[in-house]
Amino acid sequence: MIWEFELVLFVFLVFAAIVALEARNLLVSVVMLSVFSFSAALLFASMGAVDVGFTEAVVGAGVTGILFVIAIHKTSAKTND
Amino acid sequence: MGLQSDLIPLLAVLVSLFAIPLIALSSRRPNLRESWTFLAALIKFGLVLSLIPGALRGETVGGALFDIAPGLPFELEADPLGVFFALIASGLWIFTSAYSIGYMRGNGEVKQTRFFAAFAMSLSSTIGVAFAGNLFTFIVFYEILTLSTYPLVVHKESDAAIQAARKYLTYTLTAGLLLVAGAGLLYMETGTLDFEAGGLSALIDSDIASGKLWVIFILMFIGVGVKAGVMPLHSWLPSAMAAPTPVSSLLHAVAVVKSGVFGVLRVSGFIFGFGVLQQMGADVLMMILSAFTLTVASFLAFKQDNLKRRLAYSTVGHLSYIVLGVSLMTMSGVLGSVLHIAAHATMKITLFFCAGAIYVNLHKDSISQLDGAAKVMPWTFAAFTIGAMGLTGIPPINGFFSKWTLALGTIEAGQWIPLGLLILSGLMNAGYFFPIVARAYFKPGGKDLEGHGEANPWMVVPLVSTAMLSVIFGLFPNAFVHILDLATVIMEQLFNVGGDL
Amino acid sequence: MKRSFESPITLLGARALAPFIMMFGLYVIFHGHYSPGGGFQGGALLAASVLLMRVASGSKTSSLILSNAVTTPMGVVGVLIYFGTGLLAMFLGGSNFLDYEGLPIPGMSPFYLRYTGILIIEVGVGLAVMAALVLIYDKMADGEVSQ
Amino acid sequence: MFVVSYISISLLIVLAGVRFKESAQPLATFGAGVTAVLSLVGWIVVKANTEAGFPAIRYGFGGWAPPIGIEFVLDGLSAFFLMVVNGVAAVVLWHSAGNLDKHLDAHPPTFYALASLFLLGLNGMILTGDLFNLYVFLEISSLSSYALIAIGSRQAPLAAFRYLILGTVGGTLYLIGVGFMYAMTGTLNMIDMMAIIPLIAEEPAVLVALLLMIVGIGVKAALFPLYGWLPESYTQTNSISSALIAPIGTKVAAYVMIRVLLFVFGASGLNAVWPLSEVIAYLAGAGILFGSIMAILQKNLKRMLAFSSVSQIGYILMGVALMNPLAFAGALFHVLNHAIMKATLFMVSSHLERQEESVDIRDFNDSYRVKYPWTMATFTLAAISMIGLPPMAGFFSKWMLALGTIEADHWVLLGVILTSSLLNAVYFFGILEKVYLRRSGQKEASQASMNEVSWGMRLPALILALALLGFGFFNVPLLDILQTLFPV
Amino acid sequence: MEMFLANYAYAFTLLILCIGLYGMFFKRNLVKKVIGLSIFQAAVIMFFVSLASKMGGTVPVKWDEIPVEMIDGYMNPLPHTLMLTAIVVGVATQGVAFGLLVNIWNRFKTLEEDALNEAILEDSRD
Repeated sequence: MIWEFELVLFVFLVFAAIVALEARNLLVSVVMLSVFSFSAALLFASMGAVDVGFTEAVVGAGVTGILFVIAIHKTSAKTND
Repeated sequence: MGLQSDLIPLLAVLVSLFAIPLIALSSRRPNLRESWTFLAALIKFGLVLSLIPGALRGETVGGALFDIAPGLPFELEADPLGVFFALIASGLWIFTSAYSIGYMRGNGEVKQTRFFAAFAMSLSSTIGVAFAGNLFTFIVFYEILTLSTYPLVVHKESDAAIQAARKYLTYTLTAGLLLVAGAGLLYMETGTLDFEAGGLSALIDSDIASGKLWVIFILMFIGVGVKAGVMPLHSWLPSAMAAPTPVSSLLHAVAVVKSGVFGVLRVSGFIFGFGVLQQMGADVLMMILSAFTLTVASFLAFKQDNLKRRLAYSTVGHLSYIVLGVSLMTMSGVLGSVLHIAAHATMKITLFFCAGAIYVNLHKDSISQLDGAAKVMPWTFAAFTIGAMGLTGIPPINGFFSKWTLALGTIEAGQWIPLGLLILSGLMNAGYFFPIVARAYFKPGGKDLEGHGEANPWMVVPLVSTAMLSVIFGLFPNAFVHILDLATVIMEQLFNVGGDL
Repeated sequence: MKRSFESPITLLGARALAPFIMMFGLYVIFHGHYSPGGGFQGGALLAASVLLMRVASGSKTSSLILSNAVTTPMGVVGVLIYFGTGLLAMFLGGSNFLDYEGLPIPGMSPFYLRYTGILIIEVGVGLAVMAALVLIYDKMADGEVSQ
Repeated sequence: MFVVSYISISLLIVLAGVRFKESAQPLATFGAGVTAVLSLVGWIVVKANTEAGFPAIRYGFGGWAPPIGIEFVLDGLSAFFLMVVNGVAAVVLWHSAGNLDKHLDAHPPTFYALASLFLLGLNGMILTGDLFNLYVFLEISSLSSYALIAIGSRQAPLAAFRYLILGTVGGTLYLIGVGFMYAMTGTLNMIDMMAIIPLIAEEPAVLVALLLMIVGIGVKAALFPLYGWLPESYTQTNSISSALIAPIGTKVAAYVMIRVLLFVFGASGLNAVWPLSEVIAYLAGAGILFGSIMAILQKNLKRMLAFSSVSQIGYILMGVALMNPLAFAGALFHVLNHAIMKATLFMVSSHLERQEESVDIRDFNDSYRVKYPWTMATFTLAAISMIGLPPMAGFFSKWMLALGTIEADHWVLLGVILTSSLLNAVYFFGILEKVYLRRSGQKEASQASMNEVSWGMRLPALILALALLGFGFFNVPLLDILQTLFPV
Repeated sequence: MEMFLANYAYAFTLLILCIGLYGMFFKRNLVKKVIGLSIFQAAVIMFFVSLASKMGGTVPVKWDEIPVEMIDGYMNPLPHTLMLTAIVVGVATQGVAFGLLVNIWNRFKTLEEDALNEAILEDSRD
């Protein structure tokens, strides 16, 4: 529990979330979402929930990311908002 | 009384219910279908007749069958008042069955199977209303009655009929809901909804705030008052004349509207009790409304040219006689009401039968077209004249008798204004009925009457018989079915006195 | 997969990485009952390794690792292992559903029975999770999502 | 003890049944039927137990003691809901056999797998005694219902997607509420939590948790301002899904509402800080009126039924929020009635959709009477019950609810019940008029000939409609028991 | 400072929660909505994890230096296991959402809310 480290992670999380939502290119969004998930996983691990962090890293950053990419390729990567 | 006689009220309700599938199944063979109707009517009447001796002794037959809602049994009990009402309804059903055969075939109506089935259904529920042993059972049958009359009102399927049926449904469904609400309030206050002659003892003993009592009373009075055609709530009745005439005659002169006034009697005499109502001052409200109704309805009847509509307004007026009698809350007044239920039924059904016969035979429904019609349809107009005289209150027809008792009631109660209105309305009755008779008898008929004779015997025989009944009951009130005796027994129960009047 | 992201470098990287991820997944599954991890995480890791190959090399090559047709039965088998163990414990052991001590394996103390029971369950869960994730990917990639 | 295990087995039958690709429909129906029978057995056993004075049946998974392990609880309330849900589901699945060819472009095994999963989730929600586990089952049933809804018209996936977004928010809000409660009480078990709540009921965190949970479940139960997902979903989906989801989906959410509000928090816990039960009651009342009015305005039968669902759910939630045994029994009885009525009505709409390709009310005419005599008779019965006229079952639940409002002195709500009955009459009689009466400009009925659906479809609908009549006449034993279920 | 240390995690969690909600309700693109959903769920998981975390506690894995009886030495493992389930649920939700997305795209060829609404209006006009 190093709270300075957590604070930095939190700020990073917020930043990643906002970018993921505001990016015009959905691929950027997805990458930022993966970043978000990975930071969250780090945060979980640092908070002592090792297995949750572990799962979040595998699932949130890995599998979901891949699924997002596929979905976007199936549809369209551009958006106006 | 044994088990069998306890089941008679239930059987009386079920008979016409059983007839429905038979009617539906034999839709391809009209003769068979109508004989089912006849058979059911006869059996029903027989069952009701068998209850009379007991009722004359003041006994109540039947009882709770099972609980239909928690704490509320499904109760069919034939007490004298119930038997009285059931007697009228089932007795006149026989005549109506015969008449409707003539009318429906003579008029070439469509969907006759639906007509007869719905008719049987509404009779079932009318008898149910009559024999309901508590308010909840009453409501159940009351609502079924509403529903089963709907197809009858809408029978012609013209736009006017649909509008009328909508109006009918709106009025009666709203009324039913208010009745339910009132019953719910009462149930939460007293924990019972049983009918008890002279008023619920639980209600009389309890200390309900008078405001709440008023709310309950108003809800219930509107609930039953709509079907009884009390004035601001009456307007469905003239519209419902869009229905075929057998429907108007039996349901809108006997079954439906009478179940309304029957409900008024039940609510005021068997739920609240006259004592409580007088204490509340509710009798004044009822009196004002009914007195207003009978005067205004008579005025409105003048303006109608359509024969059935005129009869309908006359019905509205006469129903208010009954309500007025109840609101007097004296023995003669209520006795007059009860007798008028029977008297008005036989007379008004005659008049409606006549109107139907004229419509089928001459295709006329306006009074102004009736010039000289009596010459081609002598029997019909003879019956019509008897009915009209009875409603006006001319002896020896039974209408005189009941009106006389009502007038006695007003004197007994010291209510002079209602007495005056009663007399005035009697005169007005004469005023709007006799021109019809005079027109038919004394004006020369037009050319279009040529080639028409008397109506089909299926129609003439019933209408003459009901006219005869009016006369017979006027002369001998205790003939055949002891109408007067029954009414006396009811009075004894309601006012809790023994002996004669 | 109609459009694979084919490039020699990704393919090489994926091929180098996949076995290790898979190995790690197996490790996670089999050590789940006394260290962080377990059936779900392990299954997800296994799925990740398969998906990595799918993305990198296209379905033809990667179906050598795990064929499209196998996924559904595999998921079913996983679920059946899970419920089967639970029911076995319930019916033969006479105790509650999923009560591992009731497992009818002769010659094992209740302590080890619980170990074994959890392990079996974890394997079932791992199989099911891997199959389900790969299945989702396959369905989406084929454009067959018609639910 | 053994009853719960029976029920869990039956869940397994459901799950296993769908895995065999051939004959998915009979298997799914069989599974649901077995579950229905088992829940009936469970109901009887629970009844006997209650009479003998035993507490509810609790079943801990894996032999762990309840505070740590997950447990299933079978008491009177859950037994009742199990019976309703599984019974109706079994009939609906039976009915769906005749409709398969027309309405499922996806292959049947997938559909029935989803349907069974949906039922599994619902059963789990009803049986579980653990707030978190409830969330998991909630999501299982929701996920499968999203997928079920997505099968349908062109707009169906979009409706499902919107439902997914709203539903997930709802579920997640509920989860946050559970998190707060866990932080406050240190347990997730309902029975344990029930014991702790009176001690902490006035803490702001508990209030927050309560609000979150009400909103979360409210979304699923379509409580008035949160009903948004419901009409589109029910309208756009295929007729089998709508007949399956509409009657029981929201009912189970209502069950969760009852369980959480009345059993876990209890009247004192619920109203400790703010009079939340009043708020819910009035929201439900608003929902009743709003749903009825919107239903009158609809042109599409399915959408009309959907809005009518919004209003009927209002009755149930209002009965729950009035907090007295009469209204409670009325609400539970209405759960049963509405499940049956809605199933019947949606079955009828599926018959029409199948034969006429359209459920536009404006297209209804006199010829339907000749073409679909049985279907229309069924419709009439269900409609009369929906309006709440005796002796149909719908009247008695409204009667109990009305008594409940009087007991609680909520005159406005009594008025709402009465008014909405009239509004119901408006939209149902509008249809009946169109079908049974010939009006100018309509097709001649004489030109039409019988075009009824197969008996396999007619019969289930008819049986349900007649069940309404039966429950109407013999409601007292049931209502007596239901009144005793009210937590003191 | 104490106050901040005790509560900043919750504050950030709430912030992220709101960002997620914003994404779900105010973004007009359906994929963005799913991204919002993902963030939203991650925030909830974060909330539970920070509930369980304890100053001075260690990972809930048995460690010989701290005997099991010293409960304060470990964090509460129950929320962690619950969150594993929640993650699974989240993935499943997203899986279904993707399925729906692809389906919507196939039928409407757009994923923008406004365009979809227009298409629906056109449908109902027919």
